[in-house]
Amino acid sequence: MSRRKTGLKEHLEAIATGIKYLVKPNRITVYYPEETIVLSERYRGMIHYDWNKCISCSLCAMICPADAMKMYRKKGEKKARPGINYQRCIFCGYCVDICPTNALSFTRVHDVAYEDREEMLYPPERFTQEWVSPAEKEGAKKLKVVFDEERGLVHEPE
Amino acid sequence: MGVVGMLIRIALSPQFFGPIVFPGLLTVLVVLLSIIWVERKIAARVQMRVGPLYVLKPLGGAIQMLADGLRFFFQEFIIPESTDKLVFVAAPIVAMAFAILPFAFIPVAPKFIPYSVPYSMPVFLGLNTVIPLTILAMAWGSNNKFSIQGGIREAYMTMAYEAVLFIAAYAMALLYGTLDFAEMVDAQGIPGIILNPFSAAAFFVAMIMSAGKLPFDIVEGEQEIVAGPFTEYSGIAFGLTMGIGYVQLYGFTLAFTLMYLSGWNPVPAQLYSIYPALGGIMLFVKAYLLLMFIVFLRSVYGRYRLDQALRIGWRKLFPLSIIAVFFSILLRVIGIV
Amino acid sequence: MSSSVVTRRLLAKEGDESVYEVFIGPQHPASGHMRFIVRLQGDVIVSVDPDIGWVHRTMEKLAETKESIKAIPLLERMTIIDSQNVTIGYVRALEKLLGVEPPPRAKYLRTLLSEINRIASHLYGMGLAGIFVNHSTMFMWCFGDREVWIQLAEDLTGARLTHSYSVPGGVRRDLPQGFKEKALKAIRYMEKRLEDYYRIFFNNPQVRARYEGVGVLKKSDAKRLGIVGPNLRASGVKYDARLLGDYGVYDELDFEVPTMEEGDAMARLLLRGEEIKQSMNIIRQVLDKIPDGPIMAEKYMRLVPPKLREQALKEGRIKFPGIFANLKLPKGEAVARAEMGHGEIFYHVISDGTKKPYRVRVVTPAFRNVILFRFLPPGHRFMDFPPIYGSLDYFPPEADR
Amino acid sequence: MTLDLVAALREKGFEAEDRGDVVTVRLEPGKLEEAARLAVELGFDHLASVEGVDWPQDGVIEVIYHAESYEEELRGKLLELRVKVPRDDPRLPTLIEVWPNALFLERETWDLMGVVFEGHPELRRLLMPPDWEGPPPLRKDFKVKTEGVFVNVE
Repeated sequence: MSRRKTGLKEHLEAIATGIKYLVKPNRITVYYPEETIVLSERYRGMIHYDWNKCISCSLCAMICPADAMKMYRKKGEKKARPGINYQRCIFCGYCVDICPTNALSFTRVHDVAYEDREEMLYPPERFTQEWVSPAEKEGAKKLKVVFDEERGLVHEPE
Repeated sequence: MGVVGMLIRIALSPQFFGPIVFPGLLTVLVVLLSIIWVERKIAARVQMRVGPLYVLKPLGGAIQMLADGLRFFFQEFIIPESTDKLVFVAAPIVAMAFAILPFAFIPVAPKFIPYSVPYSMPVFLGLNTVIPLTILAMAWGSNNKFSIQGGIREAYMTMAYEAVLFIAAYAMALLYGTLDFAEMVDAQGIPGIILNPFSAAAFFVAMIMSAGKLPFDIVEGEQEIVAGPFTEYSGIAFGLTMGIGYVQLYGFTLAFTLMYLSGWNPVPAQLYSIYPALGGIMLFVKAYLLLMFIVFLRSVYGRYRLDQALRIGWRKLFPLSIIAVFFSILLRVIGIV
Repeated sequence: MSSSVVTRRLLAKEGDESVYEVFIGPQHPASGHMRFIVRLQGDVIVSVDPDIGWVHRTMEKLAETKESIKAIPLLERMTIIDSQNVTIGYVRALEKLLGVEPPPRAKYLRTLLSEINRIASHLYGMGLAGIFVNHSTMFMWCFGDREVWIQLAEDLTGARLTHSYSVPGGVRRDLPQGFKEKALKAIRYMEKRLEDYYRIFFNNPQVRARYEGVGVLKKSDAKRLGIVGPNLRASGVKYDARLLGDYGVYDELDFEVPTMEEGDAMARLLLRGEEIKQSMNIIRQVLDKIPDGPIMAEKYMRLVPPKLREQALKEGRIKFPGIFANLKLPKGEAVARAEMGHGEIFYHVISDGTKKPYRVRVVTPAFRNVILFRFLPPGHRFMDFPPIYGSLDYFPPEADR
Repeated sequence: MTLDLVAALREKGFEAEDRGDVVTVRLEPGKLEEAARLAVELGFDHLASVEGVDWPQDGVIEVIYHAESYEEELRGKLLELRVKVPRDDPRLPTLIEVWPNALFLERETWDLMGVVFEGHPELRRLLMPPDWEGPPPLRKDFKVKTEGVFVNVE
């Protein structure tokens, strides 16, 4: 591959390219708290636990690579149930994929914030809670991602 | 009445209005606050982003720099133990003073000149040459490796642009037969940039070098030497050091407009009749557009290497400015001007 | 021959009192999480001592303490921007130990994600190369356009960066609906954008001035120092672990391994641009040729309850068999090499017949390339150091493991 | 080709074994340098890895060198040199004169496995902090705390 010499022409080309985008910007910013992206169908977000489907096989806790999932055994009870620690969870989704009864499932919620570390611990009872994206709860405009030949990604209202 | 009238007369006199209101201190402040915002907005537009937004959202975050400035004000100004304290504190203040002082010699409109001296052009350039010295003082006073590296770079850069700046400007002086900005404007039937493009090109690049804007922000060299001479500064002093380059650049764009872009012409007669300084509106608009173009270059270029900048200064711009001198002489001999 | 190389350039020199030491990092705007002790004489670099290990996490030890499959998300974190390519080697090593082969469709899908990751990784590297000379537009553009490829990967795997996509025996997700159209649009967009990249960056005289002729690595030196990836190919050595035919379907595809002869920083940058073009070419072919069929080896799918198997087929999401939590590795060893965006990664897995690997050895491309920080900068000006660093596409967490 | 490799190594008195993608040579520490020089002659001009494996039950640390080549015909092969050194005093000659890129690989092996490479000019901490004390982290007697799967709650 031969390299051409550069000079004034290339200077002008570079400036022209800059001006081109100055006139016709190709922005990809999403104004997050006011707008939020609806994530793809497969998104691996916060995990939802279905109490009734669980058979206490403890496979999820055994495969968890981050030691986030633990089986909580109550005194006197025979069955142990999974609880999760979101301080450790890396959202690899192994637990969901190995669950033989589909008791664990992904939600598409990812934008959760905590004020307290204790809150990030989800024992089995809390683990069953339904997830709602805080931004959506606040009434954020939902956008979907569309691939575009001219602009790469375009965010269109859903 | 007498006292108030006298105060108004003083306030509206060119000697006061020029340095303090326009184009001096107050305008400098406004330009400083707005141009950094403009720079960030332009860069953001080119770079697929939005830029500052949430401070006064209806205007696209236009007062972002005011917020930043306030933050600098109330941030602690740390003076490190190992610094030369007097130099460390004084240098940015002196630098800012010398960046604003040249505005006293910039004519604003016909017959509206703060300090009328027949040598306003060399005085303007001369005052600007003090700033590199203050930056050297900052670097030396900081007593920090990065600062000293930056200081030495500043010293080298001064070598690269200063001669070019003066020779290119003198080429125009030669062309117009005067060293006074105001007379230069009057002499420009055809704008200077068309009469002597060589001089304009050399002056333009040299003034970007002088203000340390991209592609010549070698002194700050963030990727190698953190912030160069300004590494140790914090709080309001850091705000000052950040502003110096922009103030200098604003001064230079005014000078460039006066020398090459036929200054305040055409003068809007109606505004001029209300108050003469308003006749300088065209001067300001031209200078500001030029300023916007220079800050736009930030989104096109990276940074040159120190020796490359020196090479550009001595091997390209210096001969160009010499050519400009001979070209001016040629034009005079032929009798075009 | 070799001894001269060692003594001439590789060893850190302390220098005398005329030598001036500058520390770049670890809290420096341009260094990332590592430190360089740069010794200068005037403005000329005498030696550079790369002081790595600031983000060392003993990956090799941690991998020994986990069941083999759990190490995949762990090892992924070495190079989070390139997570398919960084784990594929490990997965291949496990597959060799376990004696499973992924079905053809899984191989194609792996190749697809590998190339998507490679483009994203190269864009990351090019963007950093831009910011190292303060070319902020290149930085922002690359990171903005990288989003396109991350979005594609997210559609495929469900995660933006930490895909954990390949597991022994296959992959975890099938192609989603409408993926091909999206990918083709992304490719056409990127092709157009690359032209603008050339205009504003690669052919920009300012960028050329900073990168051309800087940090020249000769072919013979590159070979002897065991350099990998685009840094090697920019010096004219045509070597790419994809050519080994050990993983993916590269032997069934028609693609070129671009090389350049100059070996300077500019060549390393331009080569990444060329590789992006080749990767897009590979993605096109993969999407055209991808066969139908299972995405997980029959050996494991058999163990999944029939109801879940049906569900997995319908949704395109594999359910793991229960033994994945306790996968026993047969006694033995395996080596595997794979080509990441940064270069070749090497895995050596030793198993003593238990569930956990006895020893996992991983040599990452960034760790192999770190020697260039010793070798290239001496004799250059201090201001040449950032472009050299930028051109190497060095990724500290990867070298530190 | 592979046959040649094994034959070439056997000719010089090294016990070589072809195991698919690697050719293994088991050695005594004294013959390491000779074998390495031979490897370079055969085209394996750089290292892919230097690795220590701790075998506490045998009281040895096995140091494994994987040499690699960029030549087209040697691409698919790795040459593996295996040396066993006593665990309590692991010493080996440095190979940086033979394979220059052993510089950082050996330094890392010293850092994490405690194998001393005699003649190596800078056996300084590389990945571990400079003030690190205690057993080298990759040895088996450096234990990592692991957690169980079950938690008992009230």
